[in-house]
Amino acid sequence: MTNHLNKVMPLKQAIEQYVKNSSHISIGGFTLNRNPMAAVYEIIRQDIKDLHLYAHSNGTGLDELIGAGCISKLEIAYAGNGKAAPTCIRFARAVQNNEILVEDYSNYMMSLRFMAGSMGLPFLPTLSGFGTDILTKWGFSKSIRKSDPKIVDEKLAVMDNPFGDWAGASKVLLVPAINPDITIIHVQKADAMGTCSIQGLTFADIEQVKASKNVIVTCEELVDKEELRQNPDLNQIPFIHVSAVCHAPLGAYPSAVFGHYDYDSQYLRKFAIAAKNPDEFKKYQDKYIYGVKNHESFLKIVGQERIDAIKADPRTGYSVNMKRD
Amino acid sequence: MTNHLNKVMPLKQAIEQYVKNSSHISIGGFTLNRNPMAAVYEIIRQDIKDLHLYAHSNGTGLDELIGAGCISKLEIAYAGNGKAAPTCIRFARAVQNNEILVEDYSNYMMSLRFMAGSMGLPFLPTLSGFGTDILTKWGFSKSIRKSDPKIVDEKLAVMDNPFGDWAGASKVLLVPAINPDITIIHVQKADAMGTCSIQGLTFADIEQVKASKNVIVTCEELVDKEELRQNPDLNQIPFIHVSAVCHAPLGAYPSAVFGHYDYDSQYLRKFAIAAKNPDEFKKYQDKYIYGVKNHESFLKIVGQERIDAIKADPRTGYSVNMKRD
Amino acid sequence: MKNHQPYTPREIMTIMAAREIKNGDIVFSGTGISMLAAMAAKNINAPDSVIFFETGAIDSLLEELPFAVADPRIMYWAAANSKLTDAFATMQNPITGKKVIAILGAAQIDMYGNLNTTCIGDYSSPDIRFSGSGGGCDVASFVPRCVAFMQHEKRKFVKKLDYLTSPGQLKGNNTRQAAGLRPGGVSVVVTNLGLMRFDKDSGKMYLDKFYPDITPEKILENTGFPMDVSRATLAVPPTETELKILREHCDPQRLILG
Amino acid sequence: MKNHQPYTPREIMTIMAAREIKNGDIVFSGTGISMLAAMAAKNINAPDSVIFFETGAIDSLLEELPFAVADPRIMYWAAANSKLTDAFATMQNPITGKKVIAILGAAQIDMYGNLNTTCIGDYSSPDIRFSGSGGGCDVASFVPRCVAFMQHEKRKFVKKLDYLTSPGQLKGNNTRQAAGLRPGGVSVVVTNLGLMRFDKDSGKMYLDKFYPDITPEKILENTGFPMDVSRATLAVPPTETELKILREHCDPQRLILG
Repeated sequence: MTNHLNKVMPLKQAIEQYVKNSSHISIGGFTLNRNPMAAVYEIIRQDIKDLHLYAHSNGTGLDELIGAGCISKLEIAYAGNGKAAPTCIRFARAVQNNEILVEDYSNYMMSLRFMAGSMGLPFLPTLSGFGTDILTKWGFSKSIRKSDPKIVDEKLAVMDNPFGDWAGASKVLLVPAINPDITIIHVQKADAMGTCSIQGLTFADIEQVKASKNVIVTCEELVDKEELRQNPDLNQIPFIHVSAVCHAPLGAYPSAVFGHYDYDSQYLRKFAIAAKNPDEFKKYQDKYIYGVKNHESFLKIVGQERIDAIKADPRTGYSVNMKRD
Repeated sequence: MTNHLNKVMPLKQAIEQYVKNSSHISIGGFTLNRNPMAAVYEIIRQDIKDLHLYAHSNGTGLDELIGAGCISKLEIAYAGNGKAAPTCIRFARAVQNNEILVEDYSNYMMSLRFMAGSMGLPFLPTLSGFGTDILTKWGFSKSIRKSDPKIVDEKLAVMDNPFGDWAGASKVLLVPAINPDITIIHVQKADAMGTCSIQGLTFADIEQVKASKNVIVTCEELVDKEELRQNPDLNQIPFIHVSAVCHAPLGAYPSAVFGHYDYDSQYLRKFAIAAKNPDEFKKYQDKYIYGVKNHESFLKIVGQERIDAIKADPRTGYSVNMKRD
Repeated sequence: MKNHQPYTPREIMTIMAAREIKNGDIVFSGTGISMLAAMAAKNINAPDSVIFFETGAIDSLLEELPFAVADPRIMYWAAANSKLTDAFATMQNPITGKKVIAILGAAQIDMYGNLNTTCIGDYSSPDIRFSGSGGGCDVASFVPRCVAFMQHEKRKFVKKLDYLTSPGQLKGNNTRQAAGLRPGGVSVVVTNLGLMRFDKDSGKMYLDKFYPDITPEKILENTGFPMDVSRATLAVPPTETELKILREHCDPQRLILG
Repeated sequence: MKNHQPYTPREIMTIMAAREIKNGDIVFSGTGISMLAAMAAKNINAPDSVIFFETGAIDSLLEELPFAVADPRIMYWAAANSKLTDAFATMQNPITGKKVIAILGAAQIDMYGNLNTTCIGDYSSPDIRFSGSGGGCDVASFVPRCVAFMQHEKRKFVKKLDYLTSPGQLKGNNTRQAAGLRPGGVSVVVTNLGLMRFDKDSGKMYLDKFYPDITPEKILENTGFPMDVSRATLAVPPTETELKILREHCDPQRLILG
């Protein structure tokens, strides 16, 4: 492998290089699974502001970014995080206090918007959402849309089926493509060129990556090219889509990584409790985010006991009979 | 597993049950790879006629079906079959002699049309094909289209981008969905419920299956449910899409199955030579198709020597240093 | 609610929802009580029903109850692990979609079975912000049968939604089809008091069943809009067998039953 | 064509095409000579170019020459095995598509680089039917740079195509963009006689290079439309190194070189 195909760099450098104030960003994973938390905490430590976040259902990472004031605009389908937070707490507060602008879509619409971006298309059609307020109520005004060339002029569009009633559809709803400046995902295995192998559900990670102008991959295991080439069927992301590769063991903690570790329901509950109270939340951030210099030192504070508790059982891919509350 | 989830049946019965005269059909694979040949030969033996075939690039199966006069209408992107037949020979003759009606698309358009069908949509957009004769020259007249509710009224449609120049596109081309009556694919592994694991490239098989009202799966290995459940990431087709499962070892011969056997370039050349001459072609069909009662007896005539010659090397998935011409 | 019955409100709600699931159904499931209802149906009345998640897992073994639709517990021993776009396409595609029954929850429901899971108050500056649609709007758009789980309270059964997140019959009559939607949306509402369905012509909610100890009048008192109760009959209470399987097989630690 | 040079026509064509490929390019490859050109580039001038197939394999090891784009030889040791929709999306998506260079062949080409791979004669009842577009129309629609391999004959370089399968500059000037296409299409034509490119304003084909022993006049004699030869210069013939690598590393059995 020649040097310019080696994309390995420290996470701190990758965030500095690719995530800027006002960047349009998306992160991988879903609620309490495979959120790129090492990168999220590094973004918070680097105090990057005014981010425009595209999310389908990124619970854990979403609420930390909003809690730290990194997000000014949000396009989203779902802001919940399992039992600990049926509605993400910092998200709800920020919306209720008009601290962020939010525009709502459905999970399928957001997934299709990333897919449209990954296909180089301006939009994709769906039969979802006719007659709802998702179609009629916009979070970004016409003037905001006009002022920002990175925001599409129309939230959604409805058109008649040009093929008569082919497939039994009289109308289709068109969702506009998303092409983020930067997408960050966390995967089980990547090689130095950026080829990735995700184990378990891929959510919308593949579409988010292929739609994005730049991509940072953080991985549990940085493996030899040869290991990934032995089963190309398991590599959902070829290297041509990736800008930077960062080795980040436990890089999704406190969210789960199938086959490696479970979500830490204790940590998520601790976050949820703190998130409800400004003073408590500041203490939480000072201790776990600002008080550490990187993810490794964060994990030291979390402690080996929690890390052992969430260790995945090799048979099931999750922590069997783990105490969850 | 309860009885009504057990979909295993003999191939003869599956073809009788799901493939009728005038059915709209699609078959899996690509040129000389993973064509469901056991099923194709059975269709020919059952003398099923007037089929409407949707093909992207199904070389081997396509030319046998056309050669046997099973096809009356064809929607297709590419009719070639590697070195033996840069253009499929029976296909070219049938078109030149006006024995079949053909309508041309590109490979991406046909793949997107199956994908649209799999998504329950009337169409999908693309930026391909503006200004070409694919857009302007139709194989099926307006009157044929009107007379057959299973054929869409418009071959293709062009529309302006309703989101301005979002994604840099002024226009999009819309390709209409395909929902075949029956799709037949050949896979490496399937279980009795119909869950499938394809090894290597999937071509458009997954989209064809999900777009289809009924699906016959033929498989090299009929495996226990438990074997497939151990790695759900490798199962591209869950059982809910499948109507019938037929165990057909060497069921893609003379096309290739990655990890199991290579294409038989000698057989394909023999076919190509015979296909050029009506008498020779009749002799070929009488010997290899009509003269046998099923795929097993066909393989007996082909002979163990050829089957040994194409056996895949476990390291590479194909037959290393096989004599190809 | 005081209760002299040999089952809790959660138990009867779970059983009532489970009875809506038929053999061969593909059950679009969330977590919590909806997951429990899906598991109850599989163990009681619909052994060949298939549990399916918007995140892309289908027919997962579920040795442990998942706490979210992205819980790694749903990825183990599934028929296939795919992704969001595949999962929603499976529902949008009528060939598979027609077999899907979904179980949803909401903060508000109106007389046409439209749901609000987005906010209370003005959307641009809400008093209370909820999680949002997730897959709810998509499911209610595609799927022929949806069960809505609700606590039966006036503030939840409202004349007008603060935000219409997931489509039911919209404004009734043929307004759903006219808008471009397939037939479907919420077809039955299961609450702690009874079972509501929708008139096939007017699209209006009516009382189908009331639980033992509950009267139609009590249900009307807790409903924020007029509702036809003339077709209402007493619900068949959960049988001993149903309760036994629910308690012993589906949620022995009462993680969800409480 | 008689040939006093230390290389065959196929060898110089392969080398000329290989020189068009730059380091970091993603090479959309067919089989035969286009595959050989891609392998030559990787071994000679563009070690970090990536070979990619419409069937979904990317950066395959290619221990043996594949005979079709669905040959199992392309599935071994690839970076990823995917499918047609993914492969074409990679080209349609400008983020990755801008790095793609394609190598195509055709039965006919016109002065604007439009290609015919469908038929000779009337489409509805052709004299000769060819294989059709395959991915050709898609690639020519999306990809900024395409190499067309042609035998240089009057009947192949025609005033008017019998069927326009894959778009070049359509009718020249801005007609390609006006039709809705991205900039791109065939940018260079490599034949057994020379190298043709397209004027960036008029979109018309002009002679860029002629091979040793070949004159612009001979090329015009074999071209069915007027072509500007005023910019033509003598091609730098294949070097010994280029020929050595091509012959010894890329096709030692001369499966394609003949």
